[in-house]
Amino acid sequence: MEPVPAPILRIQAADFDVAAEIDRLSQARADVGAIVTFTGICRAEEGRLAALELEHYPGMAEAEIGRIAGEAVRRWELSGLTVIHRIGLVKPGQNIVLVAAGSVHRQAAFEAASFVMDFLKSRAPFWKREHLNDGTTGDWVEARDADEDRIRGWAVTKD
Amino acid sequence: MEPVPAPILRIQAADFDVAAEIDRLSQARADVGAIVTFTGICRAEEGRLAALELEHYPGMAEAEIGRIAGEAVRRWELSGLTVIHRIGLVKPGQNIVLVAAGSVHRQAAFEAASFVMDFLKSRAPFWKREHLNDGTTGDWVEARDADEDRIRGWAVTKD
Amino acid sequence: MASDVKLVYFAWVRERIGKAEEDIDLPAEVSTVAQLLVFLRERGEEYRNALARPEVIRVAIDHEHVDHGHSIAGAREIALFPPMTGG
Amino acid sequence: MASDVKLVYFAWVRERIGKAEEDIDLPAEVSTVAQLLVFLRERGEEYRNALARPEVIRVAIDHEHVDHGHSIAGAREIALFPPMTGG
Repeated sequence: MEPVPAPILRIQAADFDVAAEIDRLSQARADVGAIVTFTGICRAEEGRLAALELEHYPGMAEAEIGRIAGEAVRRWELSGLTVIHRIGLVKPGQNIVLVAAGSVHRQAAFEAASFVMDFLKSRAPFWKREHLNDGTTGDWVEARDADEDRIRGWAVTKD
Repeated sequence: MEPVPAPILRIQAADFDVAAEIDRLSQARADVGAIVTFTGICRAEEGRLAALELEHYPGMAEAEIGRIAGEAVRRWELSGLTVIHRIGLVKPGQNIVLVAAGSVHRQAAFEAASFVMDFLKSRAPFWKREHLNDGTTGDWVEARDADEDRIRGWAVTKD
Repeated sequence: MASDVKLVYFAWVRERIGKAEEDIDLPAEVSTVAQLLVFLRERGEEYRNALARPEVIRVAIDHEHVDHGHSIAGAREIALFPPMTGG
Repeated sequence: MASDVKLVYFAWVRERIGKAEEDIDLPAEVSTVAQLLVFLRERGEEYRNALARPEVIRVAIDHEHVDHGHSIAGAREIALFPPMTGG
């Protein structure tokens, strides 16, 4: 295998370009056979929602995403890994997060992207608050138990 | 849930535009929260390869992809599903196949995309032959036992 | 009672047999996929060469996968091909 | 021996306490995360309100997740926040 390029990890207010990120991964090495992307999108929540506000813990968010990406690169043979998480206000239909994993074989790309998303959800210090269409600020989004359960699933696989 | 749009299934010689296919899925419904894409890319095979030639069984290829997509839509709550498989000559670095699955939640999108890829690999009637850089026509690509094993994995889950 | 069926071949099965398709009259005693493969191997060296290892030959009847024990009764189109390598 | 540490708060923990961060002198007997949460709840109603259910409060020391039994010795920055909802 050719050397693994360092993961690309970004936290930014601006939107991202999925096609450009896929191109970057596919051009990075000549042996990339599979690229899996996960794009997380702000849902309209039946028309209630004006926007999601994404708060993060500066410094720790970067460190934690780095740890998650590092673990993924150790576990799977990846040709590249990109993680982009937006902060600030995101409107329904707009992108929130991108995980893109490239590999020689498809299974590594699928598993690594799924792993990174599971840990981003439950370990990376980001919080979502709803801004409603009636002009009020709504509730903080509640964490789902199912997300925490998925983290435990990966830990078991690891042992 | 809003109604599920019919899967988009295409077999074509032309390349596809991943970003356009993601946009189509994300715009199809207001409750799409997750889109997973798999892009299969022609590998350079250490510089030996000039192109892959993709042969298919017209009629059955469409029917089989339709059956696979139909099974995915029955198993998971998807907001949309797109499968595009290229035929003819594909050069190293170029796209071969795209599977894109949209859903309210990420796990359904990941699992459906992985399921469709596994069945495309082992059940859809396509065959790859190598064209080499020295101008000769190389071997037909051999099927991997690991691919057949993955099909059985899904069948067990189903029962 | 003989039956007329269209056979189609793909990838290296097609190359070794030397044709992409043919119409063939099958004798009545050829009633399963496995029996069809035996019958075809008796048609000549190119068939023996293509179908030497019947266990690797995949078969579809009228665009649906079938196993080698499957009946071919009523088939209009029977396809023979190697394991698929798409995706 | 009292120690000086920076506390940072996020999301509804920040809102309920009414500030994003503060420097605080911790008495020597406050040596674990759990003890820190008890200590903070005694500082006033806004803290009691924010930390009423300590089991849902997540804690990081110097940018790394820790559980409630973890020592806070040597910590420079301790963060308190609700379960994360990114991604």
